[in-house]
Amino acid sequence: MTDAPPATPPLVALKDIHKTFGAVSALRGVSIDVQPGETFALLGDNAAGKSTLMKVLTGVYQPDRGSIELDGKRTEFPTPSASRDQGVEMVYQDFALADNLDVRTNVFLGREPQKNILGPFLRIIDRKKMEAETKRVLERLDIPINPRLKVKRLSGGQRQAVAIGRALAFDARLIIMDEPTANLSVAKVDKLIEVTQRLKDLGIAVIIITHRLDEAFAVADRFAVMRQGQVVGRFHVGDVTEAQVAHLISHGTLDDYVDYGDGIPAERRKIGSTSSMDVVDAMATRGNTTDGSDS
Amino acid sequence: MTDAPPATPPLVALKDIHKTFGAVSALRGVSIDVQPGETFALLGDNAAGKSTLMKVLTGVYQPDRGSIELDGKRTEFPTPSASRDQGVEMVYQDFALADNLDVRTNVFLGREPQKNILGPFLRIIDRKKMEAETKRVLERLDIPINPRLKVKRLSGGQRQAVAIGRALAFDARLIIMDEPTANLSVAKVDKLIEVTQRLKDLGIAVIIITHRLDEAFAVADRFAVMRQGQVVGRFHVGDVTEAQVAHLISHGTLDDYVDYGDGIPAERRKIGSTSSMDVVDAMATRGNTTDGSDS
Amino acid sequence: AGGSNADGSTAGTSGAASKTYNIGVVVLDLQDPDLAHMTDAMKKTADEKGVKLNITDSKKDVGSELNQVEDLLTRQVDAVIMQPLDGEASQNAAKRVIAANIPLFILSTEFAEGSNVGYKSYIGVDDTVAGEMQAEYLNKLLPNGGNIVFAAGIYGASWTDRRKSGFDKTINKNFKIVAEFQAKGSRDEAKRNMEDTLQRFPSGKIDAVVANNDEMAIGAASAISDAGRTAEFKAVVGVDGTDPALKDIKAGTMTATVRQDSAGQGVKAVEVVTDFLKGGNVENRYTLPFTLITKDNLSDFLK
Amino acid sequence: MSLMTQNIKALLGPADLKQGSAATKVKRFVGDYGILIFFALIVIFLAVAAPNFLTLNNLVNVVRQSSIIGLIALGMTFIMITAGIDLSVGSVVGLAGMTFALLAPASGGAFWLPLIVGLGVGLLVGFLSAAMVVWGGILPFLATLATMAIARTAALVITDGQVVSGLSGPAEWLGSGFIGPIPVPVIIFLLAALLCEFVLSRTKFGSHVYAVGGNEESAKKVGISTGRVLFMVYLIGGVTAALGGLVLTARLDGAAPVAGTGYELQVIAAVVIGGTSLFGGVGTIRGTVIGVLLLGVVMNGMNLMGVSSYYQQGVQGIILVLAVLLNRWKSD
Amino acid sequence: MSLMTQNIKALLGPADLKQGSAATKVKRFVGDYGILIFFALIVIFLAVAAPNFLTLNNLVNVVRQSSIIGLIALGMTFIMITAGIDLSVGSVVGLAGMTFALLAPASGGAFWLPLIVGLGVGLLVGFLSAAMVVWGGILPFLATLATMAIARTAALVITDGQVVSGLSGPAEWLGSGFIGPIPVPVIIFLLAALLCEFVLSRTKFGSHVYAVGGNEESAKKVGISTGRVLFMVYLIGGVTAALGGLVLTARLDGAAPVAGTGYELQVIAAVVIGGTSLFGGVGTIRGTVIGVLLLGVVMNGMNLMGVSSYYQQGVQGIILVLAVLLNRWKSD
Ligand SMILES: Nc1ncnc2c1ncn2[C@@H]1O[C@H](COP(=O)(O)OP(=O)(O)OP(=O)(O)O)[C@@H](O)[C@H]1O
Ligand SMILES: Nc1ncnc2c1ncn2[C@@H]1O[C@H](COP(=O)(O)OP(=O)(O)OP(=O)(O)O)[C@@H](O)[C@H]1O
Ligand SMILES: [Mg+2]
Ligand SMILES: [Mg+2]
Repeated sequence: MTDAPPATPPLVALKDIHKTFGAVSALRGVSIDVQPGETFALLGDNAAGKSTLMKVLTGVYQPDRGSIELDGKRTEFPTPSASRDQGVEMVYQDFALADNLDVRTNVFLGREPQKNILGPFLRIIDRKKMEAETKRVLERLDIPINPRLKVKRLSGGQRQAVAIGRALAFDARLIIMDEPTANLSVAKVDKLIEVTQRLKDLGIAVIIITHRLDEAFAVADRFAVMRQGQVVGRFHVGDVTEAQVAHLISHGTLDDYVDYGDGIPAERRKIGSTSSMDVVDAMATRGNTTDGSDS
Repeated sequence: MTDAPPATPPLVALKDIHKTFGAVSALRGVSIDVQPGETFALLGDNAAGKSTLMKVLTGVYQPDRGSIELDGKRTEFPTPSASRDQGVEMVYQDFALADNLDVRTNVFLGREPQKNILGPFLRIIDRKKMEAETKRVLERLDIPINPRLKVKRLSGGQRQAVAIGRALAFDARLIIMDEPTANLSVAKVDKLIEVTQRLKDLGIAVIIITHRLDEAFAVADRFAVMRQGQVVGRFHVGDVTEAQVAHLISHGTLDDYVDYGDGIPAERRKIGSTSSMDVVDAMATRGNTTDGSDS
Repeated sequence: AGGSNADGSTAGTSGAASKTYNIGVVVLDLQDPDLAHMTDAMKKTADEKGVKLNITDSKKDVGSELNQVEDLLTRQVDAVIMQPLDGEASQNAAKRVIAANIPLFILSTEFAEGSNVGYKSYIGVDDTVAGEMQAEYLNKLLPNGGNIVFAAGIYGASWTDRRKSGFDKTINKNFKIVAEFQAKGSRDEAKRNMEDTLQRFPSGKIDAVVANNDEMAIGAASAISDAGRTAEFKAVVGVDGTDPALKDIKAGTMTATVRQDSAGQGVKAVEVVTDFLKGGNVENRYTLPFTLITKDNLSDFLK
Repeated sequence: MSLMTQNIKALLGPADLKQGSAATKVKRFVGDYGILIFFALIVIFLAVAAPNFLTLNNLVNVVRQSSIIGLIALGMTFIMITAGIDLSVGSVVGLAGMTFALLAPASGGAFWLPLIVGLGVGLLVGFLSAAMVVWGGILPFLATLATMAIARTAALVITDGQVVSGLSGPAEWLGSGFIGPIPVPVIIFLLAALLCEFVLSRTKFGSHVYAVGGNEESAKKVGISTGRVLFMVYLIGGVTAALGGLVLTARLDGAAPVAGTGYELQVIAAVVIGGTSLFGGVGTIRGTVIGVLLLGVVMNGMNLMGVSSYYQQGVQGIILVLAVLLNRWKSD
Repeated sequence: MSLMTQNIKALLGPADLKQGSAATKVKRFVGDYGILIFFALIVIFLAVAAPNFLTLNNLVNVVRQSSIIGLIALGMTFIMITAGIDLSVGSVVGLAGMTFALLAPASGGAFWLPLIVGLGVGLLVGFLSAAMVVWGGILPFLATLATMAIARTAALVITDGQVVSGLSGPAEWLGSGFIGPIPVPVIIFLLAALLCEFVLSRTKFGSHVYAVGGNEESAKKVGISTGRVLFMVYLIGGVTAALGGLVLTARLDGAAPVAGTGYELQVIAAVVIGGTSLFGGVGTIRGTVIGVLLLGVVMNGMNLMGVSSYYQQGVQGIILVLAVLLNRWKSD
């Protein structure tokens, strides 16, 4: 559970981050670091604080306490633009798309390529280039979409692809993907895994948040497991099994983990037992206590 | 690829549904039927038309052509309320939550339980009951959330849980779930699979849309595969392998399917090949042609 | 009025009978009851005279006034009767008419002193006089002066400015304006402001209300009588002489108003313009008198 | 009775998670009660600075003056929570008041008839707006801009621009009467406010109003008949505006066809100060009541202090900003 | 030059997928060009029904009349696309025009100075609004309601409610002059419209305006400085309103402190008719120009046909509804 201190400073390090929303403590002293070119998986149960932590890193939220270091130097990201300027791209869980705009405009939002007209002082948006680049990025993700379609017209997977395409379209040092495969079909997931592996070859660091452990194990060098706003485990990918990680995600500790040797997590064993069936039973017996008619 | 005609009329049958949005033909003659109490998986690539088909069934969209039958009788769902009144509940891919309202209100939206005050003519919303029921449903899904929290404050998985909870909180004959596990963590997915199995025992039919074939194979009795607005295959769950289905989803036909005998779909074999790596290569060599600076 | 009718009929026989004259009219606010009254009278006279009126409304906006004038010019009317919104700001619109070589007549509101707009004649009253008459009425009624609440119309609008300045010039030094509010000519706003003002000044601290028009006087009077303080006020005086105001004078909640014969002005204007178009001579000025109405002469005006 | 206590509890603040640090608590308190605190501060200031402000007489006076804008604001709150707007309220005041004034003297003592017809006029205009919004799919801003124009035209044409004066006694009572020490307009306003608060916060329909404003598409998907909800809110808006018009007419003992001109802006301002969002989904009747009273108190205070009319608009603007700055905390 | 042709192409319709059935094509065509078609129908109707409508003189007249509302509407379009609104434009017209009129005679021939100061006043008010919206987090409706009150108060206080008259020759030229056969206000309006169209549809800033209006949070997340964008649009709104005020003053050869009262509603109506949404994210300058001309032509046509002013408002309301019904197709 301990890492050897790395020789070079980490690309990015979050130190003792705290963040509270009203009565909810979303982050309670979280530290992680990502090495240059590394693929890092951030795992954890729902509401563990994963998205919140990443939004601290991209300047969407300001931490209540704790610091951010970039290349070993302390820095601050007061706005998303500050973070993006430092080469941090993020695929947000809610996609962060502008529904009223078309695909190409969304991909290049905030980074529109420009061309000169009447000399270098009058510059206009280069829509042709935006269109061509958008097409290219999406086709290579194997999800071709007409770049002129309004985003609100797209299917769930297509929207996700646009969000991913946006992060890939620029020269980043670190790409953060928050559940990027949630709405993608099998073949698309594989393609994204390929792309992620290739990013590593290019020396671009990746943080991926996912609930699919197979995906995490397929791409990550290291990972951290969060639970209730804290990190409960840090591993190199070879050091643990999927089953152990699954146990850790749900229970926050490996102390009570029982290894059946077949790699099936303890949770899955429970399927078919009656532990949590009562909700449905209740549905069957509730009858008409709930008034279902419209006003 | 053919089903034997069932003895009882199907619970619901969609016949030759067409739906066009502007220039996009989302559905081009789709027919499916679901038997009472059956769990039916709707599979298909991104943008295949799955969500659109289900929205036709819940009255969100009106089909351009084709018909809907309920218990063998032709019917129409001009509005979602008409469909919901017939016992059709749906978990929408975008959750269909009202961000400004709290969890309990969202769960009971449109079906608020009421209690009498000053006789039966003056009825007010029974918030206590809403709260208690909400708590119960969510706890049994193993995702406890404070019922008074505004939905906009929730994490991705919590939002999804609220959407699922809403569909489960009422007496339905058919529950449609559009990628309900997209944002759920491992243990929660298992719990939902359990719940789905239990629904079957209670005789409640389920249509589940998912990109996770293991989930589909774990719960479904039958499934259909869609591609580009058409059904390209209908199967009982024992008749095909996951690998074959994955191939069908991506290619629309099994004619060119090669069985390696190990159940790994042909797609996955390609991982590591260079087929679609150029997007990332392009990223590496693009240099500064794209202006990344802010205005 | 009978005389001019006879004039009209003789002109009608002099050969130009085939031509129906089109007269453009720009009124400053047709939603004002008093002006609505005036235009009704104008229409009736026009029917009698066999001329056609095109009445437009500048909606209390100088920009819109200019637009209306331009549109009238496009319609190639034979003459324009204009009730300027403002003695200064409306001059450009008036000059537009002159430049188009169309005879211009000014109704009810005069241009600022010293301006030279080449109109054919002015038909109307001098609003300054209305203010003066209000002041004279008070001077006579309360020689020892008293405290006045002043309900102003719309600051910057010429009817307000002129009535107010006439009053200020004439009122004697014993009087003091202890409160002034802008009620925009509306009964509603005047009542609200007066209610507050009554709270501010307990019994005995105010003696009179002077309003720039009757609607505001009525609103103030209504606030006073609601508060049961009618007896304290020796004078509540407005301008216009509208029917509701006369009723209030009868009821004793108002004491006086200065009647400007709006309908009479409108009728006169149509008569003058018709005369002119038919080749008659017109004077440069037709000033109609104001009349002070109090309980004493009320019966002459009540219908 | 228990309803009353519950409403009072609701007035004291929304039930929410009450844990958290002391600082959080203070912040949440100011957020929840910001506008109330601000209102209290203004009242305290005026009590000191404005002579006669804190007399029973004047306080009754302020509430009576506010009751007309207040009545209109009640319906506007419903409409704005659905992310709509109603620009026609001012002209409904004019038209309904006009109808009332025309019928009242004729009907002698039975002033119920003109009252019902007046309210019916409001319903009719509300129906027109609703039809355009729901069936025509026209944006509320434009639909009600159109009904505003149409209602005003109707009022002008009916009376040819003339003022209608002289109501009968009972009709006048509506504007100037008292029940005990409380003026009738105030009683009408308070009863209407209580009813609206009840409907909005306690009933199914109220809950649907918020849902439609929060996310109309989601509301539709869960089976709420959004069209019906929208229809209802514009009808409510029409009726409350008409009621405001009747009270105004009764108060002034007459109706001008232009009565109510520009009220829409005052009403919207009061509603927004009370915490209702122009983008829908958020707002309460109790907030609106405070917003209305706040504007009323400020106007009254300035008059009592003898602030020149020139400056009054400017002062009002500044107060507005301050009020809203406090409300802003809430949305965090 | 190539810019011009591109703009003309843009005016002819948005580039979009052009496949689909014939019926779809017709529907899309009406959707894209609905307001244009409607405008054309009205013009044809008036050409037949209204005497003198189709004279060169009158057409020039209509455009000149529309140019002031038009100028203000340009800036309002930017603001409304960001989901904002600016209620202060009317009082900016008054205040800027007043400043211009006060300085113009004194500066003799050099009318650049008063011009610049006048525009500066607009900038200042825009800055105030922007500061409240961006730094204060106040809703645009309320922030600009406040600046509206403040600017109007300033105009009244500066001149003590008096009208300022008598501009110098060159200043007057701004309102009444011609360049060739075209009135100066028209030229100013057209140039400003072209510039705004260019900025909104071709530049990075323009693209960000749409993004902020479509989804402010997303825009922030991709690193757009939404505060800067909002600041800019309110400054633009202030300048165009001030420009409108200068032209109005020059046209009238004088300025009243109450000039421009109520313009905000006309301007917003024109912008919305032109297809801009009150909820932001949608709108074009070319649409606004058509909306402005449509309103102008309707008013002019009714005057030429001698429609009674009582009915004009009503007719306008109905036209509005019809125009918007056509626009609605678009949003499907
Ligand atoms: N803006 C916010 N306001 C209030 N609470 C918030 C906010 N954002 C997150 N939270 C709370 O913080 C906690 C962590 O949320 P977060 O979105 O980081 O979870 P997560 O690990 O990404 O979960 P998931 O896998 O479900 O997306 C949750 O309890 C959530 O309700
Ligand atoms: N409202 C709409 N307007 C225009 N096009 C639409 C609309 N809804 C869906 N489409 C188009 O219809 C096609 C099918 O979309 P749909 O959402 O049904 O796909 P899906 O099978 O659910 O995909 P995913 O798995 O990515 O969610 C897509 O090409 C999409 O762009
Ligand atoms: Mg998350
Ligand atoms: Mg889908």
